[in-house]
Amino acid sequence: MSAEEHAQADWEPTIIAFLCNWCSYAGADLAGISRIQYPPNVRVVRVPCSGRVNPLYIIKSLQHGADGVLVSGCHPGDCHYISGNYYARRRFTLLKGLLESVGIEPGRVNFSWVSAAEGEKFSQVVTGVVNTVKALGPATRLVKRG
Amino acid sequence: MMQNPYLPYPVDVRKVTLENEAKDIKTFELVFQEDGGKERFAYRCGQFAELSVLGVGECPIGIASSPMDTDSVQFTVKKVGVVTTALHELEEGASIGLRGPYGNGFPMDELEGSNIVIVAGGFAFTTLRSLTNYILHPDNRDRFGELTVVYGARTPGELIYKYDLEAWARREDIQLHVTVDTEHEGWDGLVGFVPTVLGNVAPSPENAFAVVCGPPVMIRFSLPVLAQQGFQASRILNSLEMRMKCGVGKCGRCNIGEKYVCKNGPVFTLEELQGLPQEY
Amino acid sequence: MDNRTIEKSAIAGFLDELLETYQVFAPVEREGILGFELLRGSDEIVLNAHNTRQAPKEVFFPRSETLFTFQEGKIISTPPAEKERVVLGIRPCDARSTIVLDKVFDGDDYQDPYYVDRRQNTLLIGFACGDPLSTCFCTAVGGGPFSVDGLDLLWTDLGDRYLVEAITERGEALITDYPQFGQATAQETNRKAVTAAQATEKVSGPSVEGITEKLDGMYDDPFWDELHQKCLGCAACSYLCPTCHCFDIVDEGTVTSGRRVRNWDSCQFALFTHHASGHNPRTSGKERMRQRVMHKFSYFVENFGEIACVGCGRCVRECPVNMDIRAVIEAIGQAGDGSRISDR
Amino acid sequence: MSELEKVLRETARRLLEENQVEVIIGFEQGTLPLRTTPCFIRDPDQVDRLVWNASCGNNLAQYLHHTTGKVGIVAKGCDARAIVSEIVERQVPRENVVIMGVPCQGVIDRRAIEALTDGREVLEAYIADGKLVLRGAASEETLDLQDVLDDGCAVCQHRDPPLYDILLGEPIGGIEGAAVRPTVEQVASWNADERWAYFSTEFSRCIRCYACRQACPACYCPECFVDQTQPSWFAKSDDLSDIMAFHIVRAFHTAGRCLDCGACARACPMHIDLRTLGKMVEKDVRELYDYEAGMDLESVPPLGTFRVDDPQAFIK
Repeated sequence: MSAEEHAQADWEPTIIAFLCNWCSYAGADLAGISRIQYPPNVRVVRVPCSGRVNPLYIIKSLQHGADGVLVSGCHPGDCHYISGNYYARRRFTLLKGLLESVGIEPGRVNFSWVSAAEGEKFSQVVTGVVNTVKALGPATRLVKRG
Repeated sequence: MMQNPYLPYPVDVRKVTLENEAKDIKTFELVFQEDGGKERFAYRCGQFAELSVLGVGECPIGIASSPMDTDSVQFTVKKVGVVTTALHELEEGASIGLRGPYGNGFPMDELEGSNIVIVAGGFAFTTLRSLTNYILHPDNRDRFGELTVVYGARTPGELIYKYDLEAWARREDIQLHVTVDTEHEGWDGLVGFVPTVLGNVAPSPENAFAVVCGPPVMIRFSLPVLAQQGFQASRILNSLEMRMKCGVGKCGRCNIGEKYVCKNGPVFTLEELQGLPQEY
Repeated sequence: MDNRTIEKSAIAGFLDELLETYQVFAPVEREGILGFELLRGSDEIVLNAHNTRQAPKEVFFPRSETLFTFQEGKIISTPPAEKERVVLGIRPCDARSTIVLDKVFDGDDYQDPYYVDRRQNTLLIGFACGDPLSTCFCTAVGGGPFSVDGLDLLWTDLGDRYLVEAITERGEALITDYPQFGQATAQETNRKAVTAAQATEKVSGPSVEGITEKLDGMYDDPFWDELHQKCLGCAACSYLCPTCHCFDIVDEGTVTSGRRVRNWDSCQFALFTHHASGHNPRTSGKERMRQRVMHKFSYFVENFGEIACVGCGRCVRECPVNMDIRAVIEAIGQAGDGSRISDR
Repeated sequence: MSELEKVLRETARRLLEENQVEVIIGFEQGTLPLRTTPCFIRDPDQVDRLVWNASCGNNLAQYLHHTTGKVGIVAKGCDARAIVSEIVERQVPRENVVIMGVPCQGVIDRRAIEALTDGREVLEAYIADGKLVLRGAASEETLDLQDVLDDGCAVCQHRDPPLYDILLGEPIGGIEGAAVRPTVEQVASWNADERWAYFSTEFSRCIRCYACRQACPACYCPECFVDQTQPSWFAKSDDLSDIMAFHIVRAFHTAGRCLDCGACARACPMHIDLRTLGKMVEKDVRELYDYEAGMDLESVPPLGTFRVDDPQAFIK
């Protein structure tokens, strides 16, 4: 392996995860107390609802050091605020399309529904996101230099 | 090599004093970290400086201490925007930046030998407090005539520099009139708006300068009172506030007509202001 | 100082040598836009274009520049000194703009170290405008297509060669250092005079005579109520303008590390004068448009004795709504009696 | 003067004389060849300043955000759709505008002319029989008008205003067999690397003059996210990351609202392709939520509503 490939192999991505307080954050918590293993690459930001996640947060994360972003909320129909995640879903759909249109690699920005009971699913989602982002390599686009 | 005007002097926040009940006004006592800093920062009453929190930004603040205070420079800051909020979060011992002093300051040569009437409202007392303390300094007091201060705030809790007000009240050589807008429990001082109190005090315009600083509404109603007393527009001084960035008349946002508030001001006579556009 | 010539075929050689010592800024087309760019090779230069889209003021006063960097509450560095520079192909209007900018950034009361350093280590080689555009109005504001104000050297296109005139000693020293310059004949110098006369004749524009005095009494004129209506409040005019110089100072990064940056700013932006308290002395497009016009033709003249417009025509060509500064100047000439623009 | 211009002036005069409106916003002759300029007419005797031709490229609906009182406005398809959006978004009261709809044959793209004339200055220009005649100092050339129209106009589906109070001229319908603009099709066919290379090159020219935002009828926030300081979302320098962030977020903020009118791109002094990204978002909106902005007063903007069964294949 070349030095570069070595560096690449040692490289661990940083994932910013915006988790809704009522479902996904509780799901992550459950994964923790149930001792379900998942990669330590995520930095969790707890938000009241997936509907609270302003797209600016996602773009700013990519600018300032996140190699990947995960936004996770309650399953459709389970939103603590009735419809927050339905509105969020439309927003994320368009945002994801927009980011891919501009050339941000699919896989940098991810979305999931994880309930408070789904510790196992949280672990799977995080593992999946980390693997996807590892395959993409460190973020280069939108990253602010200097 | 020419001096770089954008490099702030490093200063330590030696003391922070909370000034009002709403807890959004604090006075910061700053001391220079480098030898000679204080000398390089020699200032006059009525000037201002750019306070700088690295990583947050800069904001222009009037100098609240008197040039006679040799051990620190003081700034009284209301928490309003980004930088002032960051300043309010600082603890004693923190390190910030300071550049200046900027602006013309009060025309001290002209003020000397005159009676001085200070009219101030609310938080806008800062550079006038500097002037008051300067005049009251034992080395200077003889060089000025009578000193009258009319200062008011909405409530007793919003009066700033209470420690100074108490000290001044004990002196014979200052006519101090402190007022609040409405009756408050525990307040046994004057009640009424500044312009009204000013009218009652009725300072003589003879050989006098009036220096007015406060909220626009206070200024608007105080000026006719002064005019009625016979104060000439050329003997009424105002200090203006504007959004500023550079502090040296270059960045282009604080001008009123061809005058830059940061460079040609912030102190203008009413006569000068009457010759400028009403764009402030 | 005797005039020289340089053959067009020798320019590449001259540039190659020049690039060994200097950073050279010259008209270069990148991504379809002609601008004063740092020349990477002699073949990049575009010699026959009219003028660049953006003014070369960026060479001295960049759109964004680091004032200093900081770490953990301490200033750690200011930008290093730059290599000596040559601006090649600057037009006389833009060269005159350096005189305007010098008044601001290199005055008696204040010297801006960043700007002054760049100005002092930069030579300006001007290209005379033999073929001015219909939107050019340099002669109306005190300049001309062959003006030498601010230049070190003036080159005039004579077909297969340029006539090269040294304006300053620095300019003379530069051409003495390079072998590509030969003696000019009297005939060549005469040809330049003819071209200059023709080109100057071609430029027209509104008269600015008395405009400062006129504007002095026009602050409250109803003229401003209508003038601004179509203005979008963008900064296309200010940012393309060679003389506009307003700026903002902001910190980038965090309290742990970052830099203090000076960015261009524009009086046309609504938030330009917005106080933290929410108060704004220039509340609408009317006040902002008035400020821009007054600054260029009144306030600047009062402070520095010059009109802050060199007639390059960039704003005329690129304003998204065709707000034509020449028409504004003309309208000012007719205004001031309290009448409205639309009444005329 | 064309027949349409005659009707336009008569209508404007009547609206002003009958006090139905206080001001007419339209176009008048500009100071350069092929340039018109927006005008505000309050006096019926001034209506002869009004013109209508292929160089009326600004979207006048933008001015409604700053104009008070009752307004008569000249509206081509794009302008009328923008007005509909403004009414739907409660930015402009319906009763305050009298829409003088004008079917639009497309507007000229000055860039296309610049490219075709290769730096030769146009001193005079006129349009006759679908041809554009350009005169320079020593040249005259004739171009097909179609070749210099904004490339969005070449495939326009909404040349007639969907909402008007008075229609000037006859409806002309959308362009038949129209597809997506070639640029959009091409960019959409690229992979992520190619698209990033394209957009980052385009936006690298941005000088942050915000002409795009100011020209856009959908951008009316009193304080744009890019200007906010508490918090400061993006830096204001020339860093490409921040410039890209501005354009991406602006495209997102106009998602479901952008009409693809092209006013932004025509306003840009740096000739940046500002439309393609917006158009790609617009396509998503149309395909996913069956929505087109500015078509009628009853529809709810797609981000202001939802369906329980909205597509969500990408959500894990």
